[in-house]
Amino acid sequence: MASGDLAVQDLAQGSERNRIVNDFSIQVATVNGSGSQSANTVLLRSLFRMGIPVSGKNLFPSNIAGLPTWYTIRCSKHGYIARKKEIDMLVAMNPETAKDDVMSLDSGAAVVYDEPLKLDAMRSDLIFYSVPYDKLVSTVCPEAKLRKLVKNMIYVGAVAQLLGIDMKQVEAALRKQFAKKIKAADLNMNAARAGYDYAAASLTKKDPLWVEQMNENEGKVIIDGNAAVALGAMFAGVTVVTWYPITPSSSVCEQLIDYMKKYRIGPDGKATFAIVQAEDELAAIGMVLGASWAGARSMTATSGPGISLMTEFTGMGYYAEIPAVIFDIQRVGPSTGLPTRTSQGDVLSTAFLGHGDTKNVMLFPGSVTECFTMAGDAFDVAEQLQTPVFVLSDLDLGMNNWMSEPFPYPDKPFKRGKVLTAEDLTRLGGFARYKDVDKDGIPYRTLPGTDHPAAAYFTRGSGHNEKAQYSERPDDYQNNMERLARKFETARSIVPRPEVVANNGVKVGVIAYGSSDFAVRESRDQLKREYRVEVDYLRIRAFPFSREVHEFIEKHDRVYVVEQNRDSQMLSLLKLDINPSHTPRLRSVRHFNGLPIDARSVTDDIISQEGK
Amino acid sequence: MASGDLAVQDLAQGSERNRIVNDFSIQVATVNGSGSQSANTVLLRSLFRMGIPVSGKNLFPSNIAGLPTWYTIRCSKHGYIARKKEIDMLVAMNPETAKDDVMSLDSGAAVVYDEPLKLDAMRSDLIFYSVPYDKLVSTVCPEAKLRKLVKNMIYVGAVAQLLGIDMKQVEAALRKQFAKKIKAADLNMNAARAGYDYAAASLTKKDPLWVEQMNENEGKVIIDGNAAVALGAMFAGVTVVTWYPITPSSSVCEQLIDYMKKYRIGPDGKATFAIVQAEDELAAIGMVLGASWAGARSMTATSGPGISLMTEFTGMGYYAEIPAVIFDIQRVGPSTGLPTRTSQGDVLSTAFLGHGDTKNVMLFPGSVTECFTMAGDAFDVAEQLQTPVFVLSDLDLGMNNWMSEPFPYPDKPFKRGKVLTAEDLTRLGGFARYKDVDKDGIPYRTLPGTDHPAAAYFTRGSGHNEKAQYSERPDDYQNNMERLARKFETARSIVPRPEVVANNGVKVGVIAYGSSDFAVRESRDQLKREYRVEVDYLRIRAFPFSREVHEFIEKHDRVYVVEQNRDSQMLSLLKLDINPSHTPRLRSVRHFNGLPIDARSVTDDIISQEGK
Amino acid sequence: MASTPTSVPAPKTNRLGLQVLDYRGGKTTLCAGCGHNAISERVIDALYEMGVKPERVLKLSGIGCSSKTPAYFVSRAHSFNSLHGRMPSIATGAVLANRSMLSLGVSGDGDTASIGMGQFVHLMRRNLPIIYIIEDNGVYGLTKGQFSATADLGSKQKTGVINDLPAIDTCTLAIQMGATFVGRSFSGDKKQLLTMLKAAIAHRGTVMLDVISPCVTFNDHEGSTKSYKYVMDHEEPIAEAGFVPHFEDIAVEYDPGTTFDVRMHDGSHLRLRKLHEDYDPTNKIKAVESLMEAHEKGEVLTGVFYIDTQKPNFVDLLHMTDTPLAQMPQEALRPPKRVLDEVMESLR
Amino acid sequence: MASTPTSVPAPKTNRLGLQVLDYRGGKTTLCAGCGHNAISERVIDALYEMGVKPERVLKLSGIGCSSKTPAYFVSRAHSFNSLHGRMPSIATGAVLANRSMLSLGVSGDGDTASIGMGQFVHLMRRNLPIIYIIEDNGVYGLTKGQFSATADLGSKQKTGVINDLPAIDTCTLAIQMGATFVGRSFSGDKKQLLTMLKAAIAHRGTVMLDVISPCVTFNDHEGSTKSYKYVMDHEEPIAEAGFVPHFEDIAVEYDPGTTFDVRMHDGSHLRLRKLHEDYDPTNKIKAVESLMEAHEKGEVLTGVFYIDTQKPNFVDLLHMTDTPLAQMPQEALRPPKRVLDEVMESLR
Ligand SMILES: Cc1ncc(C[n+]2csc(CCOP(=O)(O)OP(=O)(O)O)c2C)c(N)n1
Ligand SMILES: Cc1ncc(C[n+]2csc(CCOP(=O)(O)OP(=O)(O)O)c2C)c(N)n1
Ligand code: SF4
Ligand code: SF4
Ligand SMILES: [Mg+2]
Ligand SMILES: [Mg+2]
Repeated sequence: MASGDLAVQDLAQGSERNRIVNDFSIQVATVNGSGSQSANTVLLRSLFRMGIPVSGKNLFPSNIAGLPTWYTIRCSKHGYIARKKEIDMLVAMNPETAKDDVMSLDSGAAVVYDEPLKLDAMRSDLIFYSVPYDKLVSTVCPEAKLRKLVKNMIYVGAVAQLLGIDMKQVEAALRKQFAKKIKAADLNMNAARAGYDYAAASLTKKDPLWVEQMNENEGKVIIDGNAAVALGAMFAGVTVVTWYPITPSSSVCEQLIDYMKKYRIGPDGKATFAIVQAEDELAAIGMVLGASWAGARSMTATSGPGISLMTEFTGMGYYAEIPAVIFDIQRVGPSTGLPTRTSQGDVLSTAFLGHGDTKNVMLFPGSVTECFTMAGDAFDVAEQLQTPVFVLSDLDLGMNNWMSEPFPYPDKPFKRGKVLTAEDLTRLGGFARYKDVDKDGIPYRTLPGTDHPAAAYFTRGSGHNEKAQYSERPDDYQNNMERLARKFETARSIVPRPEVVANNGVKVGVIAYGSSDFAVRESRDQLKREYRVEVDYLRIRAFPFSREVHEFIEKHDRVYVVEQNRDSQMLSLLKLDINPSHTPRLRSVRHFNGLPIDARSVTDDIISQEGK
Repeated sequence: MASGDLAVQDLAQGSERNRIVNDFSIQVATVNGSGSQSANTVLLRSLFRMGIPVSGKNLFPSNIAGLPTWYTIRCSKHGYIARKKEIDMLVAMNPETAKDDVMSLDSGAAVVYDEPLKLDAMRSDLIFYSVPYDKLVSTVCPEAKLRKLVKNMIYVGAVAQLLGIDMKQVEAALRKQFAKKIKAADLNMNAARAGYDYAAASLTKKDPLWVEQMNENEGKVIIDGNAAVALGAMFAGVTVVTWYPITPSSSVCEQLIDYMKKYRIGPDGKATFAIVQAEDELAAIGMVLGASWAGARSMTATSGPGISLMTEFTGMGYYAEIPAVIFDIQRVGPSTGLPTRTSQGDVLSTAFLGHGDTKNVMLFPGSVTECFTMAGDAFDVAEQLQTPVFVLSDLDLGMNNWMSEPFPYPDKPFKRGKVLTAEDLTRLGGFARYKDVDKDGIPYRTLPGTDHPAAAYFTRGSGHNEKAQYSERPDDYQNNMERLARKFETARSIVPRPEVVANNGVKVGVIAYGSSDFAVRESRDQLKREYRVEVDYLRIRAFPFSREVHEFIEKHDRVYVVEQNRDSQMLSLLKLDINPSHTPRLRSVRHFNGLPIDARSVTDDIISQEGK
Repeated sequence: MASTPTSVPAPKTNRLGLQVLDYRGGKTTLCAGCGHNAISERVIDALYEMGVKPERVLKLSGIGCSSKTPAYFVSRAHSFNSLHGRMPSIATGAVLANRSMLSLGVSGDGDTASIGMGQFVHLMRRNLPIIYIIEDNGVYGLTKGQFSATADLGSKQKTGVINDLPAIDTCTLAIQMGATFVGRSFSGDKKQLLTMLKAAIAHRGTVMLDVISPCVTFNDHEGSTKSYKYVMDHEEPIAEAGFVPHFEDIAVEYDPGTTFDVRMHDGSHLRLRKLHEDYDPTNKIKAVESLMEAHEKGEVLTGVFYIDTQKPNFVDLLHMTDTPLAQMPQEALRPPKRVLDEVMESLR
Repeated sequence: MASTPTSVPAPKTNRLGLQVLDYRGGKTTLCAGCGHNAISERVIDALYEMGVKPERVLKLSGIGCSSKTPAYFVSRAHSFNSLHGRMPSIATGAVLANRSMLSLGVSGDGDTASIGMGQFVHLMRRNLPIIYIIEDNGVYGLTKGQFSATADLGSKQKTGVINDLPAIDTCTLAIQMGATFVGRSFSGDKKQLLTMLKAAIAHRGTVMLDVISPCVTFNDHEGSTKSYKYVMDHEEPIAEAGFVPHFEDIAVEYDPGTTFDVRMHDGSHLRLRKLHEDYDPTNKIKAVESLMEAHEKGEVLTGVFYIDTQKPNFVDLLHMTDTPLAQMPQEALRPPKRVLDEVMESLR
């Protein structure tokens, strides 16, 4: 008996001894443009419908068709939805990467592969299941040109059978996926069944992976962060939207267009919005400033390269004090970088985007729910502070599917900030655009069209006095700049507060933000379970930082700042803001290879820095 | 006898008792476009020719004609050439500002004014000299339309007589000014004489201000920083120059054009350079990157708004590793700000210009001589590091006239960096563009046109491996980014070292850079003379910081970082770089009203922070 | 007798009862004699005579001497002096936010044809309802006289430098990109410019007016094709516009026999006196042709070259509600809870 | 007999003795059937047949599927895949640094007509010596099919969205802005495109070629005016170019009776076969007219519309030395000490 078989036998028996239930990840390796997206979604949704916490991550190339793509589905009875490094089951559909994919697996993993690839010969410490896709597909799909697509649904069936996924749920998920396209649905369902039946008949389960019905997803939804941003903006009453296509932000506006067309048509049958595909990002941000200046709630969505092009206008928004909401769905930089990989690399450059003492407000959504709520907050903050507000999401949060509680309906009224009406002007007998009336650094503004002879003022990016008149006087300039600094102080109390997840007075604290949250939460459990290290945790939700952030750092001897960039960007901003004597407490945990951060990397890094 | 007269008498007598010699400042208040520039220059040069250390500062509006302009001339036997706050003599030529100008004088100051303005009635604690310009000018200048211009030269004569400036020097300076225009020179000389004679005949000296021949300016020159940059670039062998007009940087390229046309025409009568006025700054920096990539020494000059527009390309220069030299003649921001006022406000935003973990090298010239030498250094550093290098000058340094030792001829050969020739390639049998062969993070490159089949490589702003091939692999990306970080470490030892002006082991240290140097040097003397406070001093000349900067901070309990911006930008960069335990030592001294920083402001600020 | 007060005539007012004073702006800081000042005065006259309420006007500009001018007319109108070359995007946003305003964009040749080319082209393409004025002097005035992209081939700078690149004809460009009212005038031609501006106010699409406006300081000398002298010598008007607003009949001024009428959106008429036989401002191809021919002859054509009153403008294309978006109440902008429930349900 | 080896014919080579293989690039990662791939092949053929040394070629591009293509041809040439819309400035710098190279710029319709409009216009205006190819599919391929500014009015997106803005005709624009060799072809038209490219290689100024190149994934269906089908139906060639390089006579292919010759800078001839009576590619005004007329008729004109072999290009205008600036030795670039002394003296 060959050692290979031996190894496999052990595993097989092993699998009986300790079944691994609802706690593993499946990776589907395909070619982009091959239409595997729906198959993957069906697989994800079937697990979701079985009440098992799941998450799906799409690792795709910056290319339209023909290059390798990996889709990873993780189910976790503990509710962990961050990326998991280790792959437990590989569905190898891509001949080009099959060998690498197989070689990179940990021992004991299962591989479902296309028969002709003959992968089983490669390693003896894995469990192999071969599926004759072409044979199966030809039987269920007479039309040759459709086979390439349908083929994918076969692995869904096979995997379902191997893991014990309820075919009723597969069917439900599949019918939802194809919605009205009944014929397509039937065709694909047959393919799934063919896969299932084949597995039942010809494959002997040797791996320990199983799924079982749970009840964790009651009422939950599956959505990507960009759709959440779009919904948030719609319910925040956005009226003027400008954009220029760029991965991974395009789907924010594309989905927003769909929602707005459906839900924002007035009683007169006309649109209560204007959405413009601009000629570039310079124009996109310019339109947003023009619209916000004129009184509209206006936004644009982009990514790194677009943010760089918005630099000059951002400085003007800051200095002329014009609201604007910019969603930055971060991708890997510098420059064009890796357009289809995730990162938190724009934090520092965005904080100081614009020459000459410019400072910008940033919000950091940490979940799809916050993508929704912070879209709303962003408009409120921007109009209250009269300054551009950047919402820094990222590709992982924005383009991947996330499980979530349904979003809370925003019941609070819009906060439109300090805007004077014609009546106010009559009462006050006029106003000074840049006067610090309330000593919070925030002046009053009027909107074009306000029917009062004293309503108008002159907006400019050049030096001005309180009355918005052109001025080069040293004192006018300095006073205005000091007021703007005061306004930035006021911002601390207007932006969303951080989330203090745990503050139990232990010595070690962790600070993270955005999409790193999922990995950090899981890592805290690992630290406790595996190393008995308890860590407190604060999640930053905005810049400038509010009191809680400083207090959290004060309370801990060592604070690990976890982020997905090379240059410890958030840690840098903290260094510039905290009590200098606390600087030595800050330590950096960085993850910057373009993949979403995972708990294991965080845990290992902290442990090694803790010297354990 | 009116109290006024009394006061003046005291002063008059006072002036006899303590004469103030070669240590005062004269402010000429005129209207821009009135042609006072040559009169002011003649006044400055006459003093210069008398061997007295002088400096001249032009405070002009962002406008072409008709708005107030002030020109301040300081002579200082101690050799202080920074701005001096207090005005000792005012030449009031501008009716619009005359009253404010007079009211803002310290008691005891002298005022030379146009008779009809009747300023003498305004204050009794000043010394007034009235001059009937119109009467005088009509006698010397029959042609009515020329009078407006010639008028200015009259005050030169009057002031010369009052202060005891040698008319021979005035004539020499004047003839130099009008060069070949003999008639204009004669006309103006007559005007100067008319002013002189009038003063001699009708004004009784009451102020204590006197000039006396000195011998400080032997061999010295007078030049503005932008001309110095132009010369530096020419001698550094720049070949492709691109620019888009913007105050205060335009004169860099305009003067460079003149120099190049004169001194860089080859034996074949053709230009050894190409100078292009681009359509905007996006194009200007693009052309520079294209040219540098193709092997030319290429530069552009701009100011804040232009820098903001160069953000995206800067990130590409950093990531694709292309040399580029960008001169930022800083003006007051944010946004359009104060185009004709000085600032050091682009330090922080330039350091992180570009989304996604971009970091840039900066040089900080602190004198016109360094404008010249660092222009050369910039090309060497850019080509050695293969990255964009920003030279941060400012309006004060760039557009004002400065006394200086003549510039040293650059005798060291150009440092062109790691460039492989066809011969190298034959020897090596090929190369990998982004491989860290020498472990200093700096890879080798080839230039287009290199006659070897293996010379070509593919330059891109997207992810790439060592061979410059497109790659999205996590490890390729991370390795490359870590190499770039190593390269930035190497930069510390390649950029110009800081100047350690004084390191005498006292407790207090001062750090400054750029044009603040003059004020800081004077301030150190004030601190010592007036408060017996000795301070060490280090002048930063580049970012990233080299060893000396860290050592200096280590050696001092309190380190004052003096800079001309609101947000303590250099101090911020230091915080991010130094040993965290030293952060508490840093203190900020800021000056940001658009006027050049002066010693008194620095002294007062340090003293108050020192609690004295 | 000398003591009896003479009766003061009531100040002239427009249909809104406003005096020309109500359209004044701040004191100009431009050079005396700058063509831009003359244009500001014509803008004041046009708005006054057309009876446009100051509060209903939006003034937008980029950066340059020309872009400063909105500070010198109609102080009672909101104004946005934006960034160099970026007025079009600011204007687009503002117009979308409040479609009820009359938008007036002022730019320079550098601001438009150099750094602003991209945004200019795309504004024209959208036929955004705005009056876009280029105060064209062929130089960068504010930065002291460098050539702009409209400087004619061979024109000389004060420094003696000669421009060796061809001039961009912004009118031809505007016509081709989609502007629906395109003309050229001269800052010194009070009558023509005023009538053009009045016609422009009645148009409902992109009006692009290239107004030659000499820079007396840097570009008003022999050899410069944008100087007063040059333009006076070479100007050849193709059509002198006499505008007849529907609330004030000044038709008498014109000889009906030789007129060509265009019906404007607001019911008023733009009457063009044909100087050239068979010049038809509704023919795009002919318009471009005449401009190119004149250019080859080194002539500066003035007049209204092209008009299209039928083409939908950008606001029409977006099917927006009539209420300005900026004035919509929260109720109209935030969908009810059931919508969110519906969406959430679809995600399960 | 079967065992006797058949003699292998020597591989075909060009005048440099190079095989077509020497002009190959990396494997394309574009969609199968993408028009861009066909263009890459024609570029390879043209460079090979014209005998251009790979090492003497500069490949420059922006961002987009089209801009990726330089990776798929002539790997032995240096290439700069720059930023979205910014290829023109990179190209300008590179050409100035090394005037001896043959520069080939590849862009897309989004890369050129949307974000790149400003730099595109100014490159044309400078008549920079470069071959500028727009691989024109009317959409943003790489970002999954949104409309670009060359998408025709009324064309439909896969999603059903209709384009309601007019298309920008890059050829008309290029002619007006100053390009000296302007033409349009179709990625599927091997013969026409190849001859155009070969003629382009011989031209010494800005060559602007708009090559319709269907995006099979997002813009190749009914209703799209950039689809294979549509172009095949509506294409109307005005002039079929037959190129006669001075080192290889292929004139025989053409009927001399109906030809029009243009002498190229390098002495070679570009021969146009007139399909329209009296079409004269040296007449700017007529060229623009034909393009505008065809556009109104909804036709896609192909062929070489305009040629000017006399106008100095940007390198000529700058009076640069013949040695590429990038190759000048330090001695030629750093003036001697006496120059610095002279300057210093003038400052005393
Ligand atoms: C981004 C940027 N670059 C450069 C400048 C400097 N600048 C100010 S005005 C101007 C040119 C103005 O020329 P034009 O638009 O023709 O206006 P004019 O002064 O001639 O009326 C320039 C280049 C700027 N303000 N912003
Ligand atoms: C500054 C910037 N904005 C947006 C993008 C995203 N982007 C990449 S390619 C592209 C459009 C490409 O369209 P086109 O030039 O027509 O090329 P095609 O893919 O159609 O060949 C866009 C918008 C980018 N890379 N950079
Ligand atoms: S510089 Fe020229 S454009 Fe500017 S204000 Fe003076 S005259 Fe006008
Ligand atoms: S998406 Fe379109 S343009 Fe891009 S490669 Fe595919 S077919 Fe070509
Ligand atoms: Mg101008
Ligand atoms: Mg395209």
